[in-house]
Amino acid sequence: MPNYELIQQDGLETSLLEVSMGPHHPSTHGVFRMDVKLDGETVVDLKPVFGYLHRNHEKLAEAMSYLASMPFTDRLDYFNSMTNNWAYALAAEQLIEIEIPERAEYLRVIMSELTRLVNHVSLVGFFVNDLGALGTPLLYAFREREKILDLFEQASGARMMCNYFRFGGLRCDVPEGWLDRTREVVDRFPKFLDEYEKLLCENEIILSRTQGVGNLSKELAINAGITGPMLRASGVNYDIRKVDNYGIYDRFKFRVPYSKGKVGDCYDRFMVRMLEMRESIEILKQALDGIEAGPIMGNAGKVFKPAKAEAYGRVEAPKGELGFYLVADGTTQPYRYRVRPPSFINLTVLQDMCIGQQVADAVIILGSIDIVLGEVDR
Amino acid sequence: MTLALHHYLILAAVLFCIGLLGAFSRRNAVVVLFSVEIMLNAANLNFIAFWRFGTNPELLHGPLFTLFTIAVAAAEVAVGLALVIAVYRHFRSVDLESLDTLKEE
Amino acid sequence: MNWELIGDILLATVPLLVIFPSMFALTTWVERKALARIQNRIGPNKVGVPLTPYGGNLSLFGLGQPAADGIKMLFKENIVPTGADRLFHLLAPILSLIPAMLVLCFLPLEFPWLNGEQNSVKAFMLDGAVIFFFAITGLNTLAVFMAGWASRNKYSLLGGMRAIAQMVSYEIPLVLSAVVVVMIVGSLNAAEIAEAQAGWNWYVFQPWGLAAFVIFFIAALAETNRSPFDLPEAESEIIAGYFTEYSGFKFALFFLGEYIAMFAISGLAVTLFLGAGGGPGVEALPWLKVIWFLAKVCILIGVMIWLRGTLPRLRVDQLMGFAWKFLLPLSILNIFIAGFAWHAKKANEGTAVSVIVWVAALIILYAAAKGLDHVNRAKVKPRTYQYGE
Amino acid sequence: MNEVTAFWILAAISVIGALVAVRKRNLVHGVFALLVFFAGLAGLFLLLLAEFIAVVQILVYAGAVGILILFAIMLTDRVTGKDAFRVTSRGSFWGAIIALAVFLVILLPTIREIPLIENATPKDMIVEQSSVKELGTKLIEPYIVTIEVLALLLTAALIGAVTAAQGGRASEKGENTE
Amino acid sequence: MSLLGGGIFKGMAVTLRNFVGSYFDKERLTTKEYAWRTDDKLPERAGDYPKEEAEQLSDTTTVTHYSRNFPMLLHDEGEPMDTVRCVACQICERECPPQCIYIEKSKDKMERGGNKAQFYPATFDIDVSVCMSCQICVEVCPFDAIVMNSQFELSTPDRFGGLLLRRDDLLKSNDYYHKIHPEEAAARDKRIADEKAAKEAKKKAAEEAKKKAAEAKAKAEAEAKAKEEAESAEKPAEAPAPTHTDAKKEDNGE
Repeated sequence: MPNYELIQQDGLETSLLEVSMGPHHPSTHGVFRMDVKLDGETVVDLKPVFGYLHRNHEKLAEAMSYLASMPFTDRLDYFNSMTNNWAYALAAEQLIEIEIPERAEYLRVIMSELTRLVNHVSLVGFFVNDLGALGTPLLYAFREREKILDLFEQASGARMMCNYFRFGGLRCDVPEGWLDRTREVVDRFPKFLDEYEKLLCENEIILSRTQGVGNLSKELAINAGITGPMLRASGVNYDIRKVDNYGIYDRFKFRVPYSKGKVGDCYDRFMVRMLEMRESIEILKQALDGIEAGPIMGNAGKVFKPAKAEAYGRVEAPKGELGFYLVADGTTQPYRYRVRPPSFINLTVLQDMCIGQQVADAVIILGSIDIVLGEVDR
Repeated sequence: MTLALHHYLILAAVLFCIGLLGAFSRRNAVVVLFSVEIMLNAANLNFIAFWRFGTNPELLHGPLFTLFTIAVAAAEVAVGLALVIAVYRHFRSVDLESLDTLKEE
Repeated sequence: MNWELIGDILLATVPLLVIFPSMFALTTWVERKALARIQNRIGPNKVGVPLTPYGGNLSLFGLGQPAADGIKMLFKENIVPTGADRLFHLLAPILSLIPAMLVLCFLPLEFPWLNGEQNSVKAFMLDGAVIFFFAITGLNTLAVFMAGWASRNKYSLLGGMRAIAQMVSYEIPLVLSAVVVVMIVGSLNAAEIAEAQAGWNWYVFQPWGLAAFVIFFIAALAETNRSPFDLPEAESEIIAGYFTEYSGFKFALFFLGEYIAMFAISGLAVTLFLGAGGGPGVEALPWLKVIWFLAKVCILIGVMIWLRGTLPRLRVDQLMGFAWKFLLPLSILNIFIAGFAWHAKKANEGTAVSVIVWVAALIILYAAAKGLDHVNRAKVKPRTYQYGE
Repeated sequence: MNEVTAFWILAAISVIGALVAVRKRNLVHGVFALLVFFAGLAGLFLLLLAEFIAVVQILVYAGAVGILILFAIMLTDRVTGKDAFRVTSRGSFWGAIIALAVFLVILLPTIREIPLIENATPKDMIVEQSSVKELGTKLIEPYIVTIEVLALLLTAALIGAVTAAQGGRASEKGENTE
Repeated sequence: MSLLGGGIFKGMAVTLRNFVGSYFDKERLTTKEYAWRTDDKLPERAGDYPKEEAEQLSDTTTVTHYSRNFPMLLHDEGEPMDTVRCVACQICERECPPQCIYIEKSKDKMERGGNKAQFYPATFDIDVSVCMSCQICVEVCPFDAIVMNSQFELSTPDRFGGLLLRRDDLLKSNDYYHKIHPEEAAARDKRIADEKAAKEAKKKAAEEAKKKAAEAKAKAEAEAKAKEEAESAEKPAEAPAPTHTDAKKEDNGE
C-alpha cells in the first residue's frame, strides 16, 4: 500500500497521496518518471526520475572513430537530428584545420532551421495535447512536419535519423529540384502558422490554463543554466545564433523573440516558440535566396585523426544550447566525448516550477520544458 | 392478501429498530450518523403510510411533513458530518469511545 | 395481471432499448470518422461486411467498425486488479448503465404505435418527469465513485473524486437552467413541456431560453464528462481516470453508459429548449415527431463531437470556478429575467414591447456574462513580446 | 406481479440494506448498503403513491447525502474505508437489548390496532389529489412560514457545516481560499 | 472588448474548415488510404502480409527513390557470386557504428570483370535487428560494393535467424539498384565509369607512353642494331622487349 503522510493545510487534515507518474504514462514524453506527492490535486513534492533510456552514448563514442559517432548523435534528440549533427560537426571541425564550402554552410543553415520548424511545431502540438486537446493541433502539426520530413528524406535518405552532416561539409548534395520544393514548403508555412495561431493563441481555455502556471524567474533560469526558448520565455535575450554567429548566421537578418516580463510561465514558453517559427521562416527565405551551386564537401581527408586538442562546439538547437566537448589524444578515437544536452539541463528546474501547482499543471509544465528522453538519458 | 397499513407500520418499526441498534452498538461516528438516517426514514415511511391509508389524504399532511423531514435530515447530515470532520481533525479519530476527554481530563 | 399495461410498457421500452444502443454504435463510428476528418485523417475505413470466402468484401466506409469493436470488447479477458474490491468493480459499470437507460423513459418520444394521448410513453407518464430525470442521473455519480474506489488505483481514485466534485457542482446550473422552462410552462411533465413548444414556439428563441440552453448544454457536457470537461478521464494527467483498470466488457458497459447518458441529456435539452418533436410537417405526419426528436439529438451530439475535436480541457479549480462563479450566478439571474420577461409579455401583448424586452434581456444577459468572465479571468489575456536583434 | 409481491421485495431490500449498513465493517460498503436502503424506501413510497416524495428521496438521499457521507469517509478514514478499530461499542449488548425492547414496545400497539385501519382511499383519488402542482400549492399557501424557516435552517446548516469543517485555521488565513 | 468565448469560436471555425477541407483539399488530407493489394482484394490469409518484393517497390507511398533502409551487396551482370563487387576488405566491418556486419574472407582468390584476382566474402552477415541504417558502410566502401536497399518488409516469424541477413540474401544486382535508387545509381555508375575511363585513359596513356618508349627503344635498338649490324653483320637479331601484360600488372597494382 502507498505511503500516506498526514499534512495540515487550510485547517483540513488530509493525507498525502504518492503517485508515481511514469515511466509508463501517456504524457511524460517517453520513459520519464515523476514521483509526485499530492495533497488532493496539489503537488507538494516532485522528484524527477530518469535514466530509463540510458544508452551509454558518451562512453560508446570514446571507443569508436570520430565519424562513427555521427549517426549516434541523431539518436540524442531524435526530433532534431540535423542540429545534433551540426553541433558535433562543429566540435570536430575545431580539432582540425578544415574548410567548409559555401554551399554546405547554406545547406546547414537551411537544414537546421527546417529542424527548428519541425521541433517547435510538434512541440506546440504535444503541449496542447497535454492540455487535453484530442490530438487535433498535434495532427495538424504532424501534417506540416511530414512535408519537412519528406524534404529531409529526399536530401539524406532518412526522415528522422538523417546522419547528414560530415566533418567539413555534408554527406551528399541535395537532389535536383530540392531547393524549389523547399521554397514551396517554406512559402506555405506562414499560412499554416496563421491557422494554427487562430486555433490556439486566442483560445480562452489555453490562456487560462497556461498563464501563471509554471513560473520560472529570470534569476533562477540564468542560475540553473537554462537555455533556448525556455530562457527567452523568462525574459533573457540570449541566442547562440546571435552570440556565437556559428556557421554563417551573421549573414542573415533575424530577430530573437523574448518575454517582456521577469517571470516566464507556460504561456510565454508556448508563445516564444510560436514566434520563433516565424523568424526561422525569414532565415530560410534568405538562405534559399543566397545559396549557390558548388561543392558540398571541403578538403577533408578520408581518415579523421586530429592532434592532441580540446574543442567545444555548440549550436542553438531548438531545445536550447546543445554542446559537444571533445578531447582528442592524437588517435582516431576521441579521448573524451561529452554532450551538453539542453533537455537535461532545462529539466533541472522542473521541481521548482511544479511545487504548489496542480497535478494537471505538472504535466503541462513538463510539456512546456520540451524534453526528449533520448537526450536527457543519453 | 391486500396491503394494509399494518404492513408498513411493522416494516417501519423493524427499520427503526435496526437504526437504533446501529446507533447503540457502533463506535464509528459516521455509522452512527447512518443509523440516525435510517431511523428518520423509518419515521418518514410511517408518515406516508398514514397519509395513504388514513382519512383526508387531500390535505397532504404526510407528504408535506416528509418533505420537511427530508430537508431537516439533509441539514442534519451536513452539520453532523462537518462535526465528524472537525472531531477527526482534533482527535485524529472518529471512534466515539475515545472521545471522552470531558470525562477524564 | 394487467396485460394491457405490460403490453404498453413493452411497446414503449423495447424501441428505446433498440434505438438508443444502435444509435450508440452509430455514434462511435460517426465520432471516430468526424474526429478523424477534423484532424485531417481518414478514420475507420476497412471494416465492413466480411465476405472474403466469396471474393472481396464490402468495406462500407468502415461501418462495421462498431461491431468489430464490440466483438473485440466481448472477448477480451476480464482483468480485476489484485486488491481491488471485486464486487464493486463488477457492479460499477452496471450501475453506470442503469440510470442512463432508465432516464430515457422520461423523454417525450411519441412513437406512432402507442395509444397514449399526452406522453407516448404512457407507462412512464410521471408527473415529475424532469425532476425524476435529474434524480436518476445523479446516481451516475455513485457508479463513478464505485469504479474509482474499487479499482484500488491512485489514478482511478483521483478520477473518481474529480468526477464526483464535477458532477455535483454542475448539477446545480443544470437544474437551475431547466427550472426556467419548468417555471414558464408550469409543469414538470415532459409531455406538457413538449406541447407548450408546439408550432415553432421553441424556448431557445427566447433570450432567457437561449441563455438557459447554453448553460444547460455546457453543464450537460460536464455532467457527461465530455471535452472540455473530461477531467475525470483526463488521459494526459490521470491515464483514464476512473476506468483505468477496466477492460473488456466492463469497459464497454461504461462506454455504453456514457454515450446513453449523452443521448439522454441531449434528449432532455431538446425537450426543454428545442421544441421536442416539433418541426416542419409534424401536423400532417405525426410520426415525424420521433424523427425530428432524434435528429435534434444527433445535432447536439455532433456539436459535442466538434467541441471534442477542438478544445483542450480545463483544470480542476477552473472547472469548479466556472460552475460556481460563472454558470451559477448567470443561471440565477436568468431565472429572474425569465420571470420579468414572462410578466412583461403577459401584461401587454404588443410586438414592440416584446421586441424591446427580447433585446433588453439579451443585452443584460450578455453583459452579465461578460462581467462575470471579466471578474473571473481578470489576469488572463494575450501578451505581446519583444525582439532582440 | 402485483403490489403485495412488490411490497415484500422492497421491504426485504430495505431491511437487508439497513442491516448491512449498520453491521458492515467496511464503511464504503456500508454507505452503498445505505443507498440500497434509501432506494428500497423510495420504491415503497412509489407503492404508496407518493411519487414526488420518492423523487425527492432519491435526489436528496441517494444523490446528495450518500455522496456527502462518502466524502466524509474519504476525509476521516483511510481510503480503504476499513474501520481500523473494534467495530462494536462497549455497550453494544445493552444497546441490542434496548433496540429489541423498543421494537416490541412499538410493535405491540401496532398489532393491536390492525383491525381498526384497513379501508384505504381509492388509488385514483389519491393520485389526483397528490399531483406535484397540488403539493406545490399546499407548500406555498398554508406552509409558507414553515418553508421559509426551513430555508433559513438550511442556510444556517450550510454555513455551520462549512465553518465547522473548515476549523479555525482558514478564518485566520482570511480570504485566501480559492 | 472581445466577444465572449471568441477564441473558442475561432478555434471551432478552424476545425470546421479542416473537417470540410479534408474532403476537398488535397493539401489538408495528406494521408492516403492504404490498399492491401492493387487489385483491391483482401489478402488470402494472414501470413500473406510480407508482400512480394516487386509489390513493395511499386508502393511509392511508403518508399521513395531516396529512402534508405538496410545495406545490400551489389553484383554486376551475371551469376551473383561470380560478379560480386565486394573483396572482403572488411573496412565496413571496422567502421560500422553498431557493429552489425560480420565478414569472413575467402581462402582463395577470384577474378572478376577482367580485373586482378581478389578475395571474396566467404561469409557476409548483417544483423538488421542491430543495423541503424546510418549508411557509413556505404561511404567507406572503396569498391562501391555495398549500398542501401529500400526494402522494408522484413518481418519474420523467426526470432533469432530471421533478421540475420546472409550473404546470399544481401546480394542484389546493379539493375535492382537502378530500379530502387535511379538517381543515386546513375550518379554512382557515372562516377565508376568516369573513374574507369580515367583509369583507362591513364592506362592508355601509360601504354602509349610505354609503346612509344618501346618503339623508341626498338627504334633506338634497331638503330643500334643497324649500327651494330652495320658494325658486325654476323650477329642474329633479338626479339623486341615491350610486353602488354607487364603494363597491365603495373596498373592493377595501384
